[in-house]
Amino acid sequence: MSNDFTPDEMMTIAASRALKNDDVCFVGIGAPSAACNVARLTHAPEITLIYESGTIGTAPSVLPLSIGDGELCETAVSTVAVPEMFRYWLQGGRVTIGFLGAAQLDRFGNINTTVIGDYDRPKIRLPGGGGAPEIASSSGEIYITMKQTLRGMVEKIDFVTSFGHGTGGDDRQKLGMTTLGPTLLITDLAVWRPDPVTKEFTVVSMHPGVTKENVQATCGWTVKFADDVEVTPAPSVLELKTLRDLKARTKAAHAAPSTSGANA
Amino acid sequence: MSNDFTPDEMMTIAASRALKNDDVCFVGIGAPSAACNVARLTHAPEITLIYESGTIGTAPSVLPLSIGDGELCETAVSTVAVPEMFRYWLQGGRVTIGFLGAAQLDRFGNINTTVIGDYDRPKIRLPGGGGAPEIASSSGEIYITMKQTLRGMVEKIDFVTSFGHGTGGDDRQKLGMTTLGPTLLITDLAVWRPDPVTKEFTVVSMHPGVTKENVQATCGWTVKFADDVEVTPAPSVLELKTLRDLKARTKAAHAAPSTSGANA
Amino acid sequence: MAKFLSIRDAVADNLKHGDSVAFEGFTHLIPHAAAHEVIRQGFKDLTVMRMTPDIIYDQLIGMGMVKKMIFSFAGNPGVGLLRRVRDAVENQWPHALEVEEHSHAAMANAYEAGAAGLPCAVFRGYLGAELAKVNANIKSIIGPFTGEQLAAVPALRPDVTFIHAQKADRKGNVLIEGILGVQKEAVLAAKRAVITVEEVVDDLDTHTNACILPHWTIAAICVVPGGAHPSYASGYYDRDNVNYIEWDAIAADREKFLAWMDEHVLKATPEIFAERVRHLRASA
Amino acid sequence: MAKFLSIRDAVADNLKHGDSVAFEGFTHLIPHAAAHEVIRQGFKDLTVMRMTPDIIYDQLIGMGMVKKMIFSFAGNPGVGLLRRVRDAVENQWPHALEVEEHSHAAMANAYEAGAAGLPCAVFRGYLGAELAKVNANIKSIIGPFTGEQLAAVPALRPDVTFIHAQKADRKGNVLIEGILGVQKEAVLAAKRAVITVEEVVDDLDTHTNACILPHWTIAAICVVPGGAHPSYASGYYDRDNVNYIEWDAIAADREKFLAWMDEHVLKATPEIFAERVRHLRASA
Repeated sequence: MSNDFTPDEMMTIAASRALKNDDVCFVGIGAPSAACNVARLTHAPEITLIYESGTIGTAPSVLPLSIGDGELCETAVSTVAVPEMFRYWLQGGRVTIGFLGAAQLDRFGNINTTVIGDYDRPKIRLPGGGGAPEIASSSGEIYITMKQTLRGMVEKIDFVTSFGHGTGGDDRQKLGMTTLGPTLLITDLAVWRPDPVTKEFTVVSMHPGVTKENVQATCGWTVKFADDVEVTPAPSVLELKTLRDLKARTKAAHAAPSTSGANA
Repeated sequence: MSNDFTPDEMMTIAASRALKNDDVCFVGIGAPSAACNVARLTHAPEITLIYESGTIGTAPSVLPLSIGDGELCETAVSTVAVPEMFRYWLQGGRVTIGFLGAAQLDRFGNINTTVIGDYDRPKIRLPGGGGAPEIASSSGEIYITMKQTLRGMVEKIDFVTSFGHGTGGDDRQKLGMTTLGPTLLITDLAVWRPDPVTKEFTVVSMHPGVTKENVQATCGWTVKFADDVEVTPAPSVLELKTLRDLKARTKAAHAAPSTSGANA
Repeated sequence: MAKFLSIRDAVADNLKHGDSVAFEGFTHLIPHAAAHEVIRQGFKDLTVMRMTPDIIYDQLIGMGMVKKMIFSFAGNPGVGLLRRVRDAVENQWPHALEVEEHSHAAMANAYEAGAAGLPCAVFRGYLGAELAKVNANIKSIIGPFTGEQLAAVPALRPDVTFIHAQKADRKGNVLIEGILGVQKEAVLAAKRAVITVEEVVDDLDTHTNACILPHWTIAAICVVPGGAHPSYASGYYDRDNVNYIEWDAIAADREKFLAWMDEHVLKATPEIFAERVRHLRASA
Repeated sequence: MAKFLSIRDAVADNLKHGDSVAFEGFTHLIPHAAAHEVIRQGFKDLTVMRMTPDIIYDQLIGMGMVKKMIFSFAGNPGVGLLRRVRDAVENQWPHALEVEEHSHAAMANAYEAGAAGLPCAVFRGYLGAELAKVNANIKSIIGPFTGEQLAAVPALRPDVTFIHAQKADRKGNVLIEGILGVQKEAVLAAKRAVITVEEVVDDLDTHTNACILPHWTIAAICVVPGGAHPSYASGYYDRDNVNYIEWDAIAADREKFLAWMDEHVLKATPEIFAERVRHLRASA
C-alpha cells in the first residue's frame, strides 16, 4: 500500500483492477489506455487490448499518443484494416469491455463527446464520437472513466453521442440491444455501479480520504450512495510503480524535440 | 500461319485474340484459362488475370488444375480473401472481361451450369454456378467459350444459372444492369457476336475449313449468319507453339504420380 | 481460448449430431484430416456448408451423415462432377439430401456477415439468375438512398467450423498464408472453431498484416501434419492432383466407394496424413 | 493505369474546384505533402471527407477551401481539439462549414461500400445515438430474415482520394504496411486515386497477402519522401509528436495560423518533406 498518490493515479489504478486476464478490451479514443496497460503489466498479463486503428492484442511499452502509434502495430498479434475492425471485431461481438471517456456524462451513463450547446450552433465543437457510438452498443459491457467536475457530470447532457442506459430501466432492451451497457464508472473520487433496476449510477466505493460531500460537490446530479459505501483500496506499491514507470517512459518517448524546422 | 491445328486449339487461340493488354479478366471456374494465358504469353503480356480464389494479377507458367492452385498465388501481385474478391474486385466494377464456359447455352447468351432436367428432380446434377451469376452481371462484358454440340447449344436451357441477354433486346437494362453482358461467343467452329438490337448470337467468322452446315449441325437453334461471314485467321506459329508448350508444361506438372499410398 | 487437443478429442468435444458445420478451404488448405475424423466418429443429420464442397463432402454425403448441404459450387476441382453428391441428389442414395444453393458471391458475403455479427448479407447479386426462384433464402431489399434493389441472404453461422492452417504459436494464435479463401470469416462466424495445423512454433514469424486468428477466437487446435492432403499447404507440400483424378473412379461406384472409405478412413487414423504428404514436401 | 508524376502535376491533373476529396490515413501515413500541394494550388468549394480529420483538415478549412466536411472524429490526435475546424463551425471563419457527421463504424462501412460498388452500407449502428437525428444521411432498413432494424448510410465515393504509402514498384503497384486504416477502401472507392510514396523499388519484396493496390487502380503515383510528416511511415520514420503539440498553439490564433501557412505551405515546395524527416529516420 502507498499513501502517496494523486486522485488521477487512484482513478487509473482502480480502473485497471476491473480488467481481467481473459478480457478483450476495446480502447477507444479518449479512453484510459493507461488503465488497460497497467492491468496488462500487473494482474492481467494476457488481456487482449484492441485499438480502433486495427491493432489486435497490442502490448506497447509506452502509452500511445494517438490510437494509431507505430508501437501498437509492432507489438500486436495482428493488424487489420479499419473496416474489418469495426465489422468482424467490434460488431461481431468479440469485445468484452469497451472503455470510454466522456466530456459530459449523465447519471444513466449516456455520454456526450460531440458538442457543448446546440448541435447546429455549438458553444464548443468537440471532436465527435469516433468509434464510441458502436463501442457503446456492441461491447459486452462498458466501463467509463472521467474526472469529476460539475461541467462534466451533468443532469442532462447536451447531445447523446453514445447511448448508456437512456432514461434508465430497460431502455437498452427496448432499442434491441443485448449488451449490458455501462456497468462501471470510475472517477478520481469514487467507483460507481448502476442500480440493478433503475440503472442510475450509484457510488459503491470512495477512494481513500474522499467524503460523500466531495463526491456531491463535483457532480451535477443528486448522487445516490450505496447502503454500504466501501473504501477503495489504495494503490499497491507495484501498481503505483507500474503506472509511474509507464508514464515516465511515455513522457520521455513523446517529448523528443523536433528538429525538423517546420511543424505540421 | 499453320494448318496443322485442332478445332479446340483454334477455339482457344481465337478466344485469346479477343483479350487486350489493359483488360482485367476474371477467370471463373470452367472458363478457358488457357485462352487467357495464351493472350498473356503472346500479344497481351500486361493483361491482369484474376481468379476467384483471390489471386490478382497472376502469371502461372502452367495452367492451374483448379482455380486455387499454389502457383496462382505465388505469381500474383496480391492475394486477397474471397469475400474481398467478390466485393471490391468483381462487384466493385473493376473487371473488364468475365470469361465463362457453359454446359448449356441459348442464343441470347444465357448459361446453365446447374442442372439438366428439373431443378428438384434433376437428370444430371451439375456443379452449379460458383462465381458465374455475378460474373455475368458485374463484369464489363462477358466472353463465352464452348465446344458446339446439340446438347450444349439449345433452344431453351433447363435452368438460367447466369443471365445473358434474357429474351434479347434490352432485357438486361430492364433488370437494372449497366454492364454489356455477352459480347462474344467463341466455339470450336466459329466466332459469334450478338446482334446489336435483338442480341441474338450471330456467326461473324468461321474457322478455316468450317462450313455453315457444320455450324448448324452442332447447334440446337436456327443459326443466324452475318451478311459477310469472315474466315477466322488460322493460328500463327507463335500462337500454336505458345499454346502447345503451355499444355505440355501443364500435363507434365499435373501428371506426377502420387506415391502417397492412399488417395483423397 | 484455444485448447491444444488431439483431433479425436477436438471433434468429440465440439461436434454434436444435427449440428451445422463448415469445413472450409478454397482448393488450398482443405481440412481432410478433420473431415475423416468426423466420419469415423459417425455423426448424423449434419447440415454442412461450404462454397466449394469437393471430395470430403462427397465422402460425408456418401457415408449418409448429411441432412442438408448449403453450397455454391459442388465439383471435383479440375476433374468434374461429385459422384456421391450426384447419387444423393439424383437417386437419394444413401438417403435424400436437402440442398440450399447459392452463388459464390452470396456464400462469401454470407460468411462475411456471419463474422460481422449481422443477420444477413446485402450485395448486388442474382440479377436475372434463376437460383433466386428455387431458394427461399434469397430475398431482396431496397437501398434507402438510391432505391436500388439489392440481394439479401441470411448470414452463415455454423455451430462448428473446421479449417486447416499452416501453423500456430504456443499461445494458440493461428497463421494462414497464401490463398485465404473464406477461412477467417468461417472461423469468426462459427460458434466453435477447430483448426488443424501443420506445426506449432515459438514465433509465427510473419508480416504484420498477415491473416492471423487470435487464440481466443478458437476452440481447439490440433497438430495434424499433412492434414490437408490431397489439397495443399503452401510452404509445406504441393497439391496431389492425381488423387483428385483417382477419386472420380472411386466415387463412381457405391461398393468401391464404401470399400475405399472402410480401408482409408474408418480403419485409418489421423497419423496417416503425415505419411501421405512425405513425397510431396520436397517440391513445395 | 498509374502514371508516375510530380505531385504538382498529379494534383493539377486530377483535382477540380468543387470536387469531393478524401485525404485518408489513420494516424499512420497521413498525406501531408499532397494536402499542402492542394492548398498551394488554391482549390475552392471542396467537399472533404475523412474518418479522422486532423491537422491537414484544420489547414484546408482554415484556408477557406472547404464547403463541406464528412467525418467521424475531428481532433488533433493525442492533443485535443482542432482549432481551425472549431473556428469554422462555431464562428463561420473564414466562412461557414457544412458538416456531415458520422461514427467511425459508419464511415468505415461507407468507404467499404464505396470500394464494393454498392450504393449504401448496412451495419448495426447508431442505436440510441443522437447523430441519427441530426444527419439526414443516416437511415435504416429492416433485415428481411430476422426483422432486425439495421443502420444504412450512403457509400462514400470521392472524386479523388489522396493517400501516402511506403513504396511502389516500377509498374506502379503500391504497398501499404502496418496500420492500414481505410486507405485501400478509400482508393478503390474513388474515381481517381493519387498516391505519394517514400520510394520506388524494383520489387515490393513483401508477403503474399500484404495490402497491395495494383497499378491499374491508381491514377498517379508521386515520389515524395517524408510526405507523411509529421505523421509517420512505418519502416521509414517515426511520428513527430512534438509537431502535433505545437500545432495546437499555431492553430489557436488566426493571424499566427495564416503566417505559418504562408511560410511553411504557400511558399514551400514538396521537396521540404524529405528534409523534415531526416532526423526521424534513424529511430524508425
